[in-house]
Amino acid sequence: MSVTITGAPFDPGALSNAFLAQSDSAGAAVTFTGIVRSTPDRPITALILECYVELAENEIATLRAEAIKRFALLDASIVHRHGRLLPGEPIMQVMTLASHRQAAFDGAQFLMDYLKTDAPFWKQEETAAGTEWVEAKPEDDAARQRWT
Amino acid sequence: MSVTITGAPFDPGALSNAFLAQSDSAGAAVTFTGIVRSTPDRPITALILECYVELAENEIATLRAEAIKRFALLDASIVHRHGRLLPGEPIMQVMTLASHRQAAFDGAQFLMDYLKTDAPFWKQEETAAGTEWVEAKPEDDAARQRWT
Amino acid sequence: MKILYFAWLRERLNRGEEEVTPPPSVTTIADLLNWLANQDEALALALANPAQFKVSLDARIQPHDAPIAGASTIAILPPMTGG
Amino acid sequence: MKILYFAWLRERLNRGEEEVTPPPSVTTIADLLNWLANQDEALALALANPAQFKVSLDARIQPHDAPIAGASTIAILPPMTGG
Repeated sequence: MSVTITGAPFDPGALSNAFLAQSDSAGAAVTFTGIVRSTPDRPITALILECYVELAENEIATLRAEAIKRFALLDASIVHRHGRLLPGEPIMQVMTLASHRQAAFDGAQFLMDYLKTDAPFWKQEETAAGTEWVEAKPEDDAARQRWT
Repeated sequence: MSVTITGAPFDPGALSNAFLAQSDSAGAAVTFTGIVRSTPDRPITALILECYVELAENEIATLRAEAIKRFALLDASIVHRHGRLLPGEPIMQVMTLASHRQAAFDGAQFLMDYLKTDAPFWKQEETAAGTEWVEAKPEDDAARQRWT
Repeated sequence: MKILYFAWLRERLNRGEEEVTPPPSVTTIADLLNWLANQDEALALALANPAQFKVSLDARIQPHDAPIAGASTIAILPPMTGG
Repeated sequence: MKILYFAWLRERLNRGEEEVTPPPSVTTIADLLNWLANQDEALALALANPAQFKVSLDARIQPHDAPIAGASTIAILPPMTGG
């Protein structure tokens, strides 16, 4: 389950526990969970994610290998959903395992920053008025740049 | 369950899920789990944590409030065990919830850096040869300093 | 070769994929984007700013100066918004 | 007032707590650490480097220049190693 692209819901805590179960000599685990957000000033009824699954699998596997090497991670796992998701549902989860906390944090942030700009997913917000493509954010490019 | 100091084992994934369940308008959750580490070059049979419980509750509640304010977190939760723990068992867990990922990551790192130096826990490593107090690390003080 | 279009690009073109046969002078991804933009008005509009698109050859992202020879599926990818 | 000792400090002193009655001239945490270090040899050795200890008054950490008046439980805390 190192890289999973799925149309089905997942259980964040169950995934974390499965990931932690193989944490023999690890001291630190970081989990990032992205959640569908609906706020009072911008209420949405759903978030629809389009995905090029084959490419996502390839790119995220490459990113994962790079993160493991760069931060000396003991393991890393990425799960990303596509399809139609409701507010409050988990969109994706990144998990890292390392001997020490800074590596686990850095690895998770590195993966998140790259996933935002380099993983072939496209979000559409569904509101009462219809659907609208989410625009790519310049600050996501900037966040990715800090690792280069 | 915002701050829990406990002598009993806890289920990391179940705690994450309970924390995520109240994530209405949040977009990002970060969980850090610290795990008892036993490595081939330094095998231990157990980690024994001494704690001044009343002080830990007060100090961690203060830290939590500070993190929430400083990083505009929607919520934060800290669980920390004491007593005798076996390799692979979770020692502690920090969870943060925010609108955006950077705040969730920063809040979790801030809490971890302060917990290392300002929460009244003392670790003892138990090996075949006996028990030994873990020394405080200068790099933990340095990590804390970056937030001041 | 097969071209795949995703997200708003797919919507604007009203198709997710199509078969194309560019002439031999089209050797790189950049050439292909330029050639496609000259195929019809919808493509011309949608691909007006080619630098914003990442492009994959057989499910691997490649730089715009990469040769397309041998690729059977080429995807044109608007700025991504995952994570 | 009650003094609590933790971790290796508790082990070195062979006690986790004790009742003490410092004279009125002992007004701050720093004064108290200095006064305790003069009570017996074990304390003198263990508290030789007072700056390394955090100290709490009634379960709140306070700076070494804080007055101890009114505190009923004072804990002397070796460098912490939690998290």
